[in-house]
Amino acid sequence: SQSTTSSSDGGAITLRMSWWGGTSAHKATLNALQRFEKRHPHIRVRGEYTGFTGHLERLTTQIAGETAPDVMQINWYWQTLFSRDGEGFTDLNQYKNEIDFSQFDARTLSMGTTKGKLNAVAISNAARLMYLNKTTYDKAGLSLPDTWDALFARGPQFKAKLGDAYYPLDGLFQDFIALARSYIVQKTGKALVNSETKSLNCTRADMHEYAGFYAKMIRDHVWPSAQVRASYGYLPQQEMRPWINGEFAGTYQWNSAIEKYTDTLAGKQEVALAPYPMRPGATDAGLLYRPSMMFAVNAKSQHPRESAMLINFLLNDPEGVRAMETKRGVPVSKAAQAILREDGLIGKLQQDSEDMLARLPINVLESPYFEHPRVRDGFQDILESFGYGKITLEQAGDALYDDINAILHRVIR
Amino acid sequence: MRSISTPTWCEAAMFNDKKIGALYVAPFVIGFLLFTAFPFVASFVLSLTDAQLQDQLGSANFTGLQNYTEMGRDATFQKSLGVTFFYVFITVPLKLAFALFIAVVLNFKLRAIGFFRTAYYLPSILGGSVAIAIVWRFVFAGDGLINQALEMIGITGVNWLGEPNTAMFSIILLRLWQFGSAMVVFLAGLKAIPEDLYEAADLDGASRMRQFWMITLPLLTPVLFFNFIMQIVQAFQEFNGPYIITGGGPLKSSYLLPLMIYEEGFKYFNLGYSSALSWVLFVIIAIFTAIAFWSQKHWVFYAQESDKNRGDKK
Amino acid sequence: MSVSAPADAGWRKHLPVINAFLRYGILIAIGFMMLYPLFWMIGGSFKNNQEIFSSIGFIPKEPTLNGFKKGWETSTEYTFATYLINTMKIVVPKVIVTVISSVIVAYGFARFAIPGRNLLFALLMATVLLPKSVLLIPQYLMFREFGWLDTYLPLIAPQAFAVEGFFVFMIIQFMRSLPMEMEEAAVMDGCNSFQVLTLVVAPVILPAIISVALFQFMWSMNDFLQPLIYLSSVEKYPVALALKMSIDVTEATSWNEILAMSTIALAPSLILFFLAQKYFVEGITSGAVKG
Amino acid sequence: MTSSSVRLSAVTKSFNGTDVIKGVSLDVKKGELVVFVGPSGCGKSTLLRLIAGLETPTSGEIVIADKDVTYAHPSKRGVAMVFQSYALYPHMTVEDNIAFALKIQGRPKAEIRAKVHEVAEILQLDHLLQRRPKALSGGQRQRVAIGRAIVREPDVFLFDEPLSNLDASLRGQMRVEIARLHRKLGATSVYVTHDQVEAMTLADKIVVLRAGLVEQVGSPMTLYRHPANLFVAGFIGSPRMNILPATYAGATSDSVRIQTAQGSLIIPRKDVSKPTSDKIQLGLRPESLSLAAPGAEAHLTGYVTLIERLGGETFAYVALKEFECEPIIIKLDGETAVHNHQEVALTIDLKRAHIFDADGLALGHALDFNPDVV
Amino acid sequence: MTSSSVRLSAVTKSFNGTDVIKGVSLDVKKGELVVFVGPSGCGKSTLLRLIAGLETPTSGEIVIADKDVTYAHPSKRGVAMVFQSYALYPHMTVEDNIAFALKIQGRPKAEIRAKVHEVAEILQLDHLLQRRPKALSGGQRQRVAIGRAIVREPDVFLFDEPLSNLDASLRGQMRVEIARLHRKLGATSVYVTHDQVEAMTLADKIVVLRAGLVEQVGSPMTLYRHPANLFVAGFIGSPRMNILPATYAGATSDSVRIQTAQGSLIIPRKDVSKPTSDKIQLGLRPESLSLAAPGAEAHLTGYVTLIERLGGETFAYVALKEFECEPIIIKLDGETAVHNHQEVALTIDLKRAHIFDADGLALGHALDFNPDVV
Ligand SMILES: Nc1ncnc2c1ncn2[C@@H]1O[C@H](COP(=O)(O)OP(=O)(O)OP(=O)(O)O)[C@@H](O)[C@H]1O
Ligand SMILES: Nc1ncnc2c1ncn2[C@@H]1O[C@H](COP(=O)(O)OP(=O)(O)OP(=O)(O)O)[C@@H](O)[C@H]1O
Ligand SMILES: [Mg+2]
Ligand SMILES: [Mg+2]
Repeated sequence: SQSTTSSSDGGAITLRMSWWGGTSAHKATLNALQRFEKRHPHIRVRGEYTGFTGHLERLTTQIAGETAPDVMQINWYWQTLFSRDGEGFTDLNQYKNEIDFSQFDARTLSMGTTKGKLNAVAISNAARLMYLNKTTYDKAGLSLPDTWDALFARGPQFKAKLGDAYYPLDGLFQDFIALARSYIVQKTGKALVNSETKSLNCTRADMHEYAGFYAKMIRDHVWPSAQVRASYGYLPQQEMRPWINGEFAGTYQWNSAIEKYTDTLAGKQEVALAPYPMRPGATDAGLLYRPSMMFAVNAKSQHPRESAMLINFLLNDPEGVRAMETKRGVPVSKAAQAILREDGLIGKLQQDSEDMLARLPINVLESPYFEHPRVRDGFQDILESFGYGKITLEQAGDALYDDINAILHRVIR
Repeated sequence: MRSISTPTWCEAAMFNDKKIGALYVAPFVIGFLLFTAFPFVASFVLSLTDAQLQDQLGSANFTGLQNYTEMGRDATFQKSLGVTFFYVFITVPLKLAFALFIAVVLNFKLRAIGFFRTAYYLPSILGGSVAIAIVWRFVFAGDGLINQALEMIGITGVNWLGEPNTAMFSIILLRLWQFGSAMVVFLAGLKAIPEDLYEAADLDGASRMRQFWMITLPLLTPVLFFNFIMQIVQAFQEFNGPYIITGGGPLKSSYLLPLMIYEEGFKYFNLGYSSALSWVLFVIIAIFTAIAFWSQKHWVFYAQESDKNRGDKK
Repeated sequence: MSVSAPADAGWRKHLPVINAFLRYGILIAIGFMMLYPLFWMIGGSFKNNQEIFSSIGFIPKEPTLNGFKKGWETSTEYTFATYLINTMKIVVPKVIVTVISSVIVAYGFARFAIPGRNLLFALLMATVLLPKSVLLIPQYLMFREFGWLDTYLPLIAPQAFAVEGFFVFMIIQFMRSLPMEMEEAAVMDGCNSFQVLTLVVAPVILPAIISVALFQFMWSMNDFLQPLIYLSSVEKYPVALALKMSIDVTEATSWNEILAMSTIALAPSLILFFLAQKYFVEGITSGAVKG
Repeated sequence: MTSSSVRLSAVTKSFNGTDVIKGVSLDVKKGELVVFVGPSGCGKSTLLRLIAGLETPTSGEIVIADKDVTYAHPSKRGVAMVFQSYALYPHMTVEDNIAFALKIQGRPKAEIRAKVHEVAEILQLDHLLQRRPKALSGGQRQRVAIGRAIVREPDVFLFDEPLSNLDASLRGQMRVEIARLHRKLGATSVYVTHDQVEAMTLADKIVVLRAGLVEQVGSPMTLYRHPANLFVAGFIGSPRMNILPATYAGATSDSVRIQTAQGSLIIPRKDVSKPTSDKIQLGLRPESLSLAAPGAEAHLTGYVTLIERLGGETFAYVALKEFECEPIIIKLDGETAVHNHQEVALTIDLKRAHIFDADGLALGHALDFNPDVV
Repeated sequence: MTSSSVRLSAVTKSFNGTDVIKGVSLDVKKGELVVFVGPSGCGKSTLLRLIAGLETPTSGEIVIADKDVTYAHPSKRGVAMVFQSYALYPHMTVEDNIAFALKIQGRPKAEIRAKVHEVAEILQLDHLLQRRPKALSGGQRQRVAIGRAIVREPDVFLFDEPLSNLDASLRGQMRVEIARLHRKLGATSVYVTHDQVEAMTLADKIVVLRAGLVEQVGSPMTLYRHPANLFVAGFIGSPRMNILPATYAGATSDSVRIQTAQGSLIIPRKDVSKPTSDKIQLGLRPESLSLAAPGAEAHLTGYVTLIERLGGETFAYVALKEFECEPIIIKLDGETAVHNHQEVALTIDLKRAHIFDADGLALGHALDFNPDVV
């Protein structure tokens, strides 16, 4: 049972499908799989699911050991790990009959394509947006910021009105890295990483500005400093007391994950979607708008066709879609969106986010290498050093340019 | 530990049959060859390649010692190595001292002492339980238990996890907290010291403090040695603490080598480099163990002779 | 601690009492700190989610059994009982084969003149020093070749070959502290060496065996990475895996369920530990102490 | 070296509610060597440890050198103790072992050296000073333990079965050694032992203990010749005194008439008051019995059941006719010709015979008993 | 219960190249109890273990019941051993301990039960059968150890200092017990001990070992009366034989004339050949010396330096005038009146005196020596 060759004795086919997720995702998916089996009695689907912890480790081992499941839920940038040349997963273009690709826009499909091979189909798209704790803002008597300058201004205002403990916005380094990226991309109008040249797609000055952006945010009490954040330990933002109490009154977060953040808020606090700040004259919001999760089919699968059928069922088929609900975010598939909207299954915050993403100019296609752990850690190490005063602003800017380029050169192969 | 190499007593006729003896250790030999030796060698071979975790092993290129020379340039590795040594050198003595202190307290004949011994061992069972991670973060948070306690006695709290200098201490404390097994070993060592030595010292007028330094400690050296080895080995392999609590930060101030090995492998997929790092760690541990064994003749006092003279038991 | 009383200090009469008081004080204070996380975990399993993250106290303000109810149901097709049983299916055979193999091998080391014994002993110790992560991938590939993936064999089978040097070492130390005469008496009574081992030596070193069993039990209960990698079928997951099953990046985690199930998962270890604690303390040590 | 008296007054000690010492009063005079004997568990060690200060009494008073030390710290009592196990510090050399107490006192190095060497010379340990205890033989360890006690020049020496770990011949040697030392140092000493020979030969005064109470105190020969009761009679002397059942049949001022299974005997005995019960017991030490000269009148007759020849002496076990008791032991010359199953007639040295009443108390005294030399 | 002879022929054993047994030949007859004595480390235990099969000899041959068992497995030799430490199985009850060997042999349950109970009765262990060893006293453990040996009905019993862990009075009791058992079972036995009394009283034959070689073999009284050399003379007997320096001054067919510091003595002695050196040694057992009757001729004079009164007997240490040697010990009656520093004249029982040449070998034999009853 452990091999890729799914047994097909007696005409019955067994597919293996793996995913990670939380309680509700597991329930929804298992429900959907049952319906799929009912629809196709000759196919059995075995779910191999875990929490997020360790999932990549396991998948990696399986892929290295050629024991990966037929259908896999993957992250967008995992394509760079497992399918640099597009050969790591089955080319789904071969299964146009099984999967209705017309439900997906070209941009989304292109983000699942490597070297002309369609490796993965997005389940949902996601981008980071600014979600602010309306309750706290109200308490301070302040409106949600609608421009960068308004955001910068909120820092001193928070400090003055609510005290040192309150911040208008917060997040992990990785959240900040994305925010600053957006800020820079709004200026350059280009992706930050160019995977062709294996380097940053901006100037040294841009990177200085990147660093300066961080400096300003910290200095102006807009974003808690590295020390303040770290004092709560290495834990997710939503589990930090200041977030729970509304002291850190905002997050720059994936729209697909925002419910997890609102869940832990203490008492009756409201989180609202803030207008997305744009630099004057920006032509692009600089949002990293990309698939939040994707389905891919094992390149060595014995049953690629059935796998494709399963993917279509989960993404496009009304029955599958209804079973999956929005547990993996608002679906990309137009058909699915329509069904769920009709059923009233899309929440207000989710709907607001979808609407905003539809409105904002998002044309720049970022390279998945921007999300490579080493690249992200590279950004983080430098910002952290700077945050702790180990290096000057000047050095931080240089490091951002030089070190990140070096890392890109190393990881893009 | 020591005289295992000169087992004169196994010359007794019944145990002279080498074939039967070999039969007994055969499982280990087979198991070692099968489950340890092969992966052991394989990982060394991997450390000489640029293998990527997700690729088939066959696709890796032989790069010679490049992974090892790379470490010379890798600032992260050097930082990690320094931090690891710092961690080991602080944790091991502290833990031994603490375990010894508690063992001494627990060695007193008190009612319900068994209960306390058990209770003190519990943290060592909790091990990798998720709850520990959560609680621990609570304990050290800026407004966490420790700082609240400090405030009560009028001391401004420390940003335990937020400062590179102190983040490591929370990890060290986590390990100190799990001092149970070292304590139990000390406890048994203490019990093996005859009561009348203390009585003799009492008569000689030695204070409890001097009794500890002049009698308890020297006689405990074999146990201390055993614990020392075990703790060194454990400390160099410390992974859970930084993984759970600090993630290695801030500023890689708690980025211990085992965490780096793990991340190189499973986060950055650099299997070759990760293997090379493992080997370096292995060699470091082996060197420390070897030094410890070599040094023991200068400070470890063995009360009974190794079983060489079974004849003169009087 | 030092006591230097004047020649006829009457208070020395009360010294034992004072001493006991002091020690109890220290013991209880430190003991409370030691056990706080355990209390907190148990308390936490009766809290609701927000309270878990916002309060340090361990006594729940509004106790609820939700954590236990929902946790037991789990997010999967199976209830927590399945995972508990699975764990036992792994841990019990693992403990048994570990004990058997370790005792046998230790006996060989402790009592027989084996060719190359020093080398073998060095190898045994090397397995203790080895960072375990080194072996992960090569072992995975090996077990794939054996066709053992998604079975419990990779978790159990190696233990049948005394791969845990630490255990073997512990038992060797313990055996060496036994007087040879007892075994000689058994030989004269007509035992062969295996009978000596099983009928005489093993029962006598029971404390050591129990400690080995306990250690292996507790470690195996907590082991996460190995089952994660080797087991792909959810119905085969052990508790350690199931506990982390619903911790996700995008979805809120019900910490009270996790704490509740952690509490339950810890129960076997705790019970076993309390039952065996008498032997345990003896067990790890008596061997180690003999130089 | 000074030396002091030790006085215990009504000392009791209980462990966890069990009385172990039930009220012991005792005077040890300056320079005296007192030996405690008694069955295992009777409280000998406990009493010694109470004197040493290693235990505190539950009630009562302990006075050493006229100072009340009942609750004083062990090191403040001027006592030194030699433990049964020697309690040598195994990690220190002989020299360091002996010097330990002086070091603790912070004496100057030169003085310590001088004293240690002086002591080592007395005990013939000079050549062993650099050895560790484990490299010493039993007797040498024993000497080191004594040296450690001597070097402190204590007022009182305490010994808890110091020779019991040595083999017979070493034990004999060390016993003579200790006697020599005691005469030389003249220190007050309290000595616990199981060994008859040690007790008899070393003691100025023997204290017989039983279940936490003193049974009798007196010089060795007093206890041997004039045991106050059956317990002391049985305990002192090896082989044990033979005990025969008998009946009281009247007394005069200097003799007692008793009836045994083999007829009546008249035993010289003074101060005899009529016992409450007629059932009495006759105590005969093995050496007070001898083979009756041929033709001479015999007191007892029986059959030899076992002969133990030790070379210099011979013990014969004789089953007495008519008696319902164990065979009695008689001590004969090494060369006496007896053989198993032989019928023998025995003569009793009647002035050395003992009589005990139904409660085990000695009935009267031997004629040579002198209450002033107890 | 059958019983067999044991024969060792030129047995040697070396450990790591050191010779521990240097060639021992020995015959133990059926039903005989042979005791090995000798100083610590002389190889007694090793010899016993060779017989048991716990060690294999480096060379030589071991025959039990006329079968060569030199390399046979211990359980195949029909021997049972009682260890010094008893080596009871701590996890088994007394019953299981005793039954163990039978269980291993796979005997039927009922038979085992019967045998165990029979043995338990012999040893008075009936009421203890369900106890664990740690709940037994020393003497009881000892009996269990013996029971474990008996139950197998071995041809040969081996005892390695079985009583050395008991205290004096228990030791005495168990010694008599073992003697009784030996008479009852009549099994061939080899017994190692340090204890003079055990050796003298139990042995049919004593083997004196020294550094891996047999010094002398003979019945206890033969060894006591006719030691073949100085070593045996000094080793057998307690207190030790006194040794005085003397010079050979000629011999007749039934006497030897020797010269001591206090004059010349004529000692009845036969078979004396002229020694190579005139330096000889006079050996006198403590009981062969007595206080000279007043006025009678004395052989030796000296001063009493120490008196040990044991009640039944008294040892006096006498420093001889003119002699350059340790004070000699004489054994006196319990009641003999002597006091310290007293000048005493001593009479020697000359026919019990021993003479040794410069190499320590006995010079001639006592007149009552009979080579046929060795
Ligand atoms: N620390 C203690 N706690 C409890 N009971 C004790 C303690 N010390 C001694 N005892 C008990 O007190 C009694 C007397 O013990 P003690 O050691 O004085 O006897 P002893 O006469 O020295 O015996 P032995 O001749 O065997 O040495 C024993 O019953 C013993 O069990
Ligand atoms: N297994 C062994 N390995 C090396 N040397 C041994 C061994 N067994 C005995 N010896 C040595 O052989 C010599 C004789 O030992 P053995 O035990 O026979 O003496 P023993 O006469 O029984 O002494 P004791 O009276 O002290 O018991 C000793 O010097 C001892 O050290
Ligand atoms: Mg005692
Ligand atoms: Mg021996």
